[in-house]
Amino acid sequence: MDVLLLPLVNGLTQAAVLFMIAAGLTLIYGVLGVINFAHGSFVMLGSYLTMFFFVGKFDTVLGLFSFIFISSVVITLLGWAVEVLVMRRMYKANEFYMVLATYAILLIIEGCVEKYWGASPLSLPLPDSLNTTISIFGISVPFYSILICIIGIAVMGILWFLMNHTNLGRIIRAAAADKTMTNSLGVNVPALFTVVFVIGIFLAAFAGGLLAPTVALLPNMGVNLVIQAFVVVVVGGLGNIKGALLSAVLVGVLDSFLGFYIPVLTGITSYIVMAVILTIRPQGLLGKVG
Amino acid sequence: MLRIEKLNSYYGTSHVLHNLSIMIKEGQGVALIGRNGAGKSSTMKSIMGLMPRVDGDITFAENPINKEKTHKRVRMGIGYVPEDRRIYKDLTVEENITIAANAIKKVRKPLELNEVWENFPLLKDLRKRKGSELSGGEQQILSIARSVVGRPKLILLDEPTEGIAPIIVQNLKEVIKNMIDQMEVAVLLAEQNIKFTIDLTDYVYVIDNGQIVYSGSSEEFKNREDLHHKFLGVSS
Amino acid sequence: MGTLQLEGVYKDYPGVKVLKDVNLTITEGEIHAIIGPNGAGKSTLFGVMNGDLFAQKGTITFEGINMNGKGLDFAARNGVSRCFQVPNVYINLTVKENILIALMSKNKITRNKLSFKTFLAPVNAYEEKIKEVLEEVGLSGTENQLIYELSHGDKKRLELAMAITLEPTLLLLDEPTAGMSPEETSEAVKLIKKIHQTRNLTVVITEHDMSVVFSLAHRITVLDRGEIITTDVPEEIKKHPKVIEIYLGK
Amino acid sequence: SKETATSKNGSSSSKDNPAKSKESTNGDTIKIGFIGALSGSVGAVGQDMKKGGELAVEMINEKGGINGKKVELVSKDTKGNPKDGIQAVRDLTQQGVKLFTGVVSSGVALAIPPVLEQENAIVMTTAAGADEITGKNFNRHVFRVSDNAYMRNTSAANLFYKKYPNLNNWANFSPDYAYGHASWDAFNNQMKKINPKYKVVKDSWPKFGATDYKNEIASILAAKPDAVFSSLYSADAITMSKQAKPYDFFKQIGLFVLNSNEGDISSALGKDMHPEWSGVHYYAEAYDNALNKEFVERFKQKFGAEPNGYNSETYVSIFAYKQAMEKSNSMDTDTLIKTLEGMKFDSVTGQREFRKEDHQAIKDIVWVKVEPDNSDKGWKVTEIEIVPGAEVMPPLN
Amino acid sequence: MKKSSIFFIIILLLGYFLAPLFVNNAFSFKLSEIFILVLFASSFQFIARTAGMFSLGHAAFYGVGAYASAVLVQKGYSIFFVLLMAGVIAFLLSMIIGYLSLRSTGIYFAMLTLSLAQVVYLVIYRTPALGGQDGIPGILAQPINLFGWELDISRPEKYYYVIFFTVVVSIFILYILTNSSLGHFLRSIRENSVRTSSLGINVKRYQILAFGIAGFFGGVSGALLSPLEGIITPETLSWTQSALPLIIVLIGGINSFWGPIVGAITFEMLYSLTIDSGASNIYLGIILLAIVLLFPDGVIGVGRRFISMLRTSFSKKKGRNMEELKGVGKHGNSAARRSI
Ligand SMILES: Nc1ncnc2c1ncn2[C@@H]1O[C@H](COP(=O)(O)OP(=O)(O)OP(=O)(O)O)[C@@H](O)[C@H]1O
Ligand SMILES: Nc1ncnc2c1ncn2[C@@H]1O[C@H](COP(=O)(O)OP(=O)(O)OP(=O)(O)O)[C@@H](O)[C@H]1O
Ligand SMILES: [Mg+2]
Ligand SMILES: [Mg+2]
Repeated sequence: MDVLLLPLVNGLTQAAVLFMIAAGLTLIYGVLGVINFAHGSFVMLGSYLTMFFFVGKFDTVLGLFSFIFISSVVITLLGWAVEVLVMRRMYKANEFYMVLATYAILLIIEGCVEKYWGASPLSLPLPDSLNTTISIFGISVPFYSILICIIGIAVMGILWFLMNHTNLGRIIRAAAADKTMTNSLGVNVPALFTVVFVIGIFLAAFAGGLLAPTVALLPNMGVNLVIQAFVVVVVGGLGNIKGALLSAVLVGVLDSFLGFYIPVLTGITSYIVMAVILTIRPQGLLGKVG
Repeated sequence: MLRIEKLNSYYGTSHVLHNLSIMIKEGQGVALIGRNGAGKSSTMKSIMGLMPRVDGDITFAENPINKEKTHKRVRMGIGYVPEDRRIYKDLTVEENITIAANAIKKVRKPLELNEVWENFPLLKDLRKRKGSELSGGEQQILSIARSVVGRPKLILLDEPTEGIAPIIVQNLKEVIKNMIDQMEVAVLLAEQNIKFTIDLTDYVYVIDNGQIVYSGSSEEFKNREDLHHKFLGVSS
Repeated sequence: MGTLQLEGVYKDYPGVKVLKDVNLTITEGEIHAIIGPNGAGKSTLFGVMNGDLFAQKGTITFEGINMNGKGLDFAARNGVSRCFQVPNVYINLTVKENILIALMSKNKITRNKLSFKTFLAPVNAYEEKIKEVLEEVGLSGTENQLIYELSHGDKKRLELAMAITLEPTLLLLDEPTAGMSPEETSEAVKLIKKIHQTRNLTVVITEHDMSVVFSLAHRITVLDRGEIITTDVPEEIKKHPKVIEIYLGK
Repeated sequence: SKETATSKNGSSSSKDNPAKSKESTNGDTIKIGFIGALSGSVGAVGQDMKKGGELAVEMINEKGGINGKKVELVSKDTKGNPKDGIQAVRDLTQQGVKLFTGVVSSGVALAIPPVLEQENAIVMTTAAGADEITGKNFNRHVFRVSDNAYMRNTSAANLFYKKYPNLNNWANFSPDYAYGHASWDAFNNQMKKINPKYKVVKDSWPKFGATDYKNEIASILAAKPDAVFSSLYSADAITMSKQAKPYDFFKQIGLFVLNSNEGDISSALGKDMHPEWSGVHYYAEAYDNALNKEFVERFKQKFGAEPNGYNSETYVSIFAYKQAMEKSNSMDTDTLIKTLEGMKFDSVTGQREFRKEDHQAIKDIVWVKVEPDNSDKGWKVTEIEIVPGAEVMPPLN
Repeated sequence: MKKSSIFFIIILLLGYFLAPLFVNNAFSFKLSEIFILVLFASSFQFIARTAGMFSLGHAAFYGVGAYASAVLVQKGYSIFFVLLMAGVIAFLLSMIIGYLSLRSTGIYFAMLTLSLAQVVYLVIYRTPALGGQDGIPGILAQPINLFGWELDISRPEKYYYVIFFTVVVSIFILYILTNSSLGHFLRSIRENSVRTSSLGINVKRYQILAFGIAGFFGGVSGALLSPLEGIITPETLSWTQSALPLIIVLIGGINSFWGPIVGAITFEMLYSLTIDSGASNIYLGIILLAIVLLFPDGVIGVGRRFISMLRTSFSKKKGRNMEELKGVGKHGNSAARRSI
């Protein structure tokens, strides 16, 4: 039993974080048409800022979550500045110029973090009350992992509601399909772009904050995460949030299982999953044709 | 209500509209007739603020709008039906319409959905269909419905009959007539199809090579076959 | 020879049945028009005829060759050329370069003169031919123009020129005069007639402009909601009560 | 304005200006090149190493330099890439540098020998641990002043068998890459040799740079080992420790051995630090000799912190060069290589010797026991063990 | 090509040919590296510019070429045979990756190539026979025999000529291919693949072929690398390495055949200038951002604008020319967008 359940829970925890990162990515791509390579560096910043605000100050659960939230807000402001100063000038350009622009932003953010906090790994301790396991079907699972899963599900729920049952959501979907026309129907598209970018960055920073107590912080920690998130986004179908969820779970759980049983596949699994799915369905699981 | 004076528009280096002046009164149907590439669509894009570069004055309801962003112009009451229709392929017919309604909701009260179905009965049955599942004619009608829902004071209609079956064209004509007469919407109608246009409008501008080469009442233009021939190449 | 045969063709999109049991024979040398209301499935039928779309059921054969779902390129290599509803040309190239690509492709298909010259300096090698083709469709003198400088009608001509460069036996024209001024329309009709005659082609068109249809077509097929209502000569179609009801009006 | 620009250049430090540097070589400066990752993922290690070098040069110059010549440390960043490492060596040799120290990554250490040969230069690596450097890929232009994977992990087996003879069921928890495998092989082979009851109950190879170790942690716990051997490195060790904590991993196993923790991991974890035995190049309090006292004192003075093993090894390497140059009274590369081969020299960790055949330094291996405590730091060293290098030298082939 | 530019190219080549006689070893090593980058970036540009296929996995071919050459050189084969074989191996690999990736287009294609390249990377990374993470050290090219004249190419100043010759020949071939009928077909596919396919061209076959050719020359460039550096590590295949040709080509100017050359030189210069600053990533980031935002046609675009500015300031019709100049910039931008 536990051999099955353990990788499953681990996979789901990974999936929850991946989903939060991938959802922002896919949203930004869908509407702005930007492949945001810098997304990972906002995740990384989320971790660092949470550490910066939190360490040794308010060693409580409430303290941790408030600072995760505060850092996310601060980073969201930075994201807003990036959108207004850089991204906004790029929307008309070819998507590969944008890949390069966001890559440049990644280099700058990473470089600055390395300058300020140094290149060596740092760590943010988890409050003791969270640092336990709980027993599910007789196996012990870290409580914090469960918490991340729950938060992931909550984020999913909020996003789903936002996209399908609010005006903003409908307009976001419309703008994703045709910017000029949406503009001609009276929607302030540049402002919408900013909103979408900022939502995506908030999700990334928030994921980073959540992740911070469980890993060593490194200036380049975002890069691997963002590549994984890309895999998720592409497998799910670019611009499709539901697809991102599906594929985050698929990639997270498969990676965890295969890594557990066939260790040689750890780290390759997600790429193989991606290659297989895209060769069968070039537009991704839930992507639209063409 | 809409007054364009000495409008010059450019695509990059190419200068496509030259000193164009047009006027539309409230609730009036005005035709913009011209052959392919004459500059009809460019005129409409200039009014909407969708051209790369525009010089000249455009006033709408006494407000200069040539520095306004596109969405601001829409919120002031200009609706636009582009020539390539541009309906949302992934959204249903109903969603296509609600988006347009919501976009201007804060400024004016849009039409209710059932009012839309009343005016465009064809769409009622297609309500849940996705845009991609509509034929060209259906898309055209949806596109018009979508711009009407926000109760604009002026609608720019770019070649609505292109690629539409004769029987639907009839239908379309009634829809547009209804808009002008009942809903008191002013319409600027870009067309090549003179017959279709003349009946719907009471004033005509003829555009050629980016310049207005003739203007006059529709009645008068209807009988000036020499002009038809000269500017549109109609030989009959 | 030159005959296109459709038997029991069904084509669905997810949730929509577009073509239902279509049986149709296009005979060699005729100009065959397909008309019908918007959404009847005309463009879809075209897609099926030249192998661009895959019909779930039925057979599509051209000169005995199975075409179903084989792709546009396969059809083109076997003598079926197509013009699209919206003129489909290389919008960032010049007129000359557009034709050049078609000529190179033709050369490739017939495998004639695969010489070093055509490989290394294609533009020079085809100079003459380009002139000829442009003259045939009435675009002489536009060689070096960019596509956006062309009028809509000229774009359609250019597309037609590219299609006939391949020397097809069957030509599919989807709404050849859509968006044209009356003047351009009448010229286009003349051009299609001329090409049909000089090149000895089979032609299939769809069109909403009935004057065009009636002045060009030898036979007309009426399509409604994916089903064939009737196939007949123009005089009969004009009188056909069902056709008047669903399509022609008045 | 052109002139002011040039004069500005001229007055800037000579390492930026090859023209000026060449001049000074002909004069009376000995240039020692420091190459190492100064930025990027192992940048912190390189920075630490460089500090040791700077201090050594400063101290030598205070006492009149080497053979009456001043010493200068010129440094170049390799970012840990072989490509940049080669370029760094080429650039510096062009400036007249023949003696190099530093080198963080084994990749760079293995990449540069051909260039050293061509340019007739020497490198003394101070942290790269791959056995091949002084083994399979031996090159006479390369010396290693620090220990290697074989020595470090063989010593671990000897030491922990002796200290904890009752802990027989071991688990391995090492990253799946060359250094991880070399470490485990050395430890595992030695244990098999000396402990008849030794058993491996779990063999885990997480991916290098992984961010999730929970599956491995749980399965190691399920195997109920007495002790765990790990060669996880830097960030990986930190991540693993954090994820192991909720499982009470370190309480459930009797002994956790981490073969390379120069204090960096403990410091990063702070209050979260777990009990472990860490393998280090050097530990300041482990030695009570005059050289070490001087080093610790001066280092604290200059950098305001206690020196670690990365600081010490580069420091030692510069003094080794000094001794070789003074002994042979020569600057000739060939002579220096011959002098260094078999040379015995005193260092902060007592006497070392470059083995003639493979240029590997025979030096002590230091193990420290780290335990959490309530201080601000969050941990302290409670035990120190020193294994003499001569006992664990790799066989010559 | 104009006579004057042919003349210019010959002078330039002569200069490069004689360079090692005048500069120090470190510099000729740097030049060698630049040459390799030029070929790497050109092979990428061949598919990016001509065929509109933006691969984000180009390092796979570079790396596989490098590994192939490392293994073959150590087996004692002569360098030119090794280069050819490495190219062929990379060609075959890229045909496979191309076949799989070309089912999709645009950014999906880019992501597929990226992930397949990651698979290749991880496979090499975990193959002990190829040295695993440490790679293969000690790669020294065998001496070559030119008409009885023995040349020891194990030293970089000599090996420079192997690189020089290979890169010049390869670029010449790429130039011819770009302007041949193959190049025309590829451009037409990029412009409008539906149209091309309805002209009877099997679009996918051509794309795979183009991808294979790019893979071949990417492999050759990688194969040149390993004997130069003497070691090859899996990092050669990492995704940052795949971003490199994109960066170089955009720095140089994507629309020009000379873009990769100018780009590689500029990039290497920037890299060398900033590496010891401890903040090279920040500088590189800022420069990239500046290029993307302000000079979308890269260094070549800047040069052209500068030249046309000089020209206009010498001509008499000043008022009108300013207008034109703005147009040039704008047109340039849109051309850049279009041609991708
Ligand atoms: N994106 C563009 N870039 C450059 N020139 C353009 C562009 N779009 C249109 N033009 C040119 O501007 C002129 C006016 O075009 P416009 O589309 O306004 O004409 P139109 O009257 O609407 O024609 P149609 O009946 O074909 O729709 C034409 O000469 C056309 O070639
Ligand atoms: N990709 C698609 N997915 C789903 N339904 C489609 C798709 N393409 C077309 N359809 C549907 O198939 C039907 C036939 O479309 P088609 O374009 O063939 O009509 P048409 O006769 O050419 O119309 P028009 O005269 O307006 O061009 C329409 O109802 C349309 O909604
Ligand atoms: Mg138009
Ligand atoms: Mg159609």
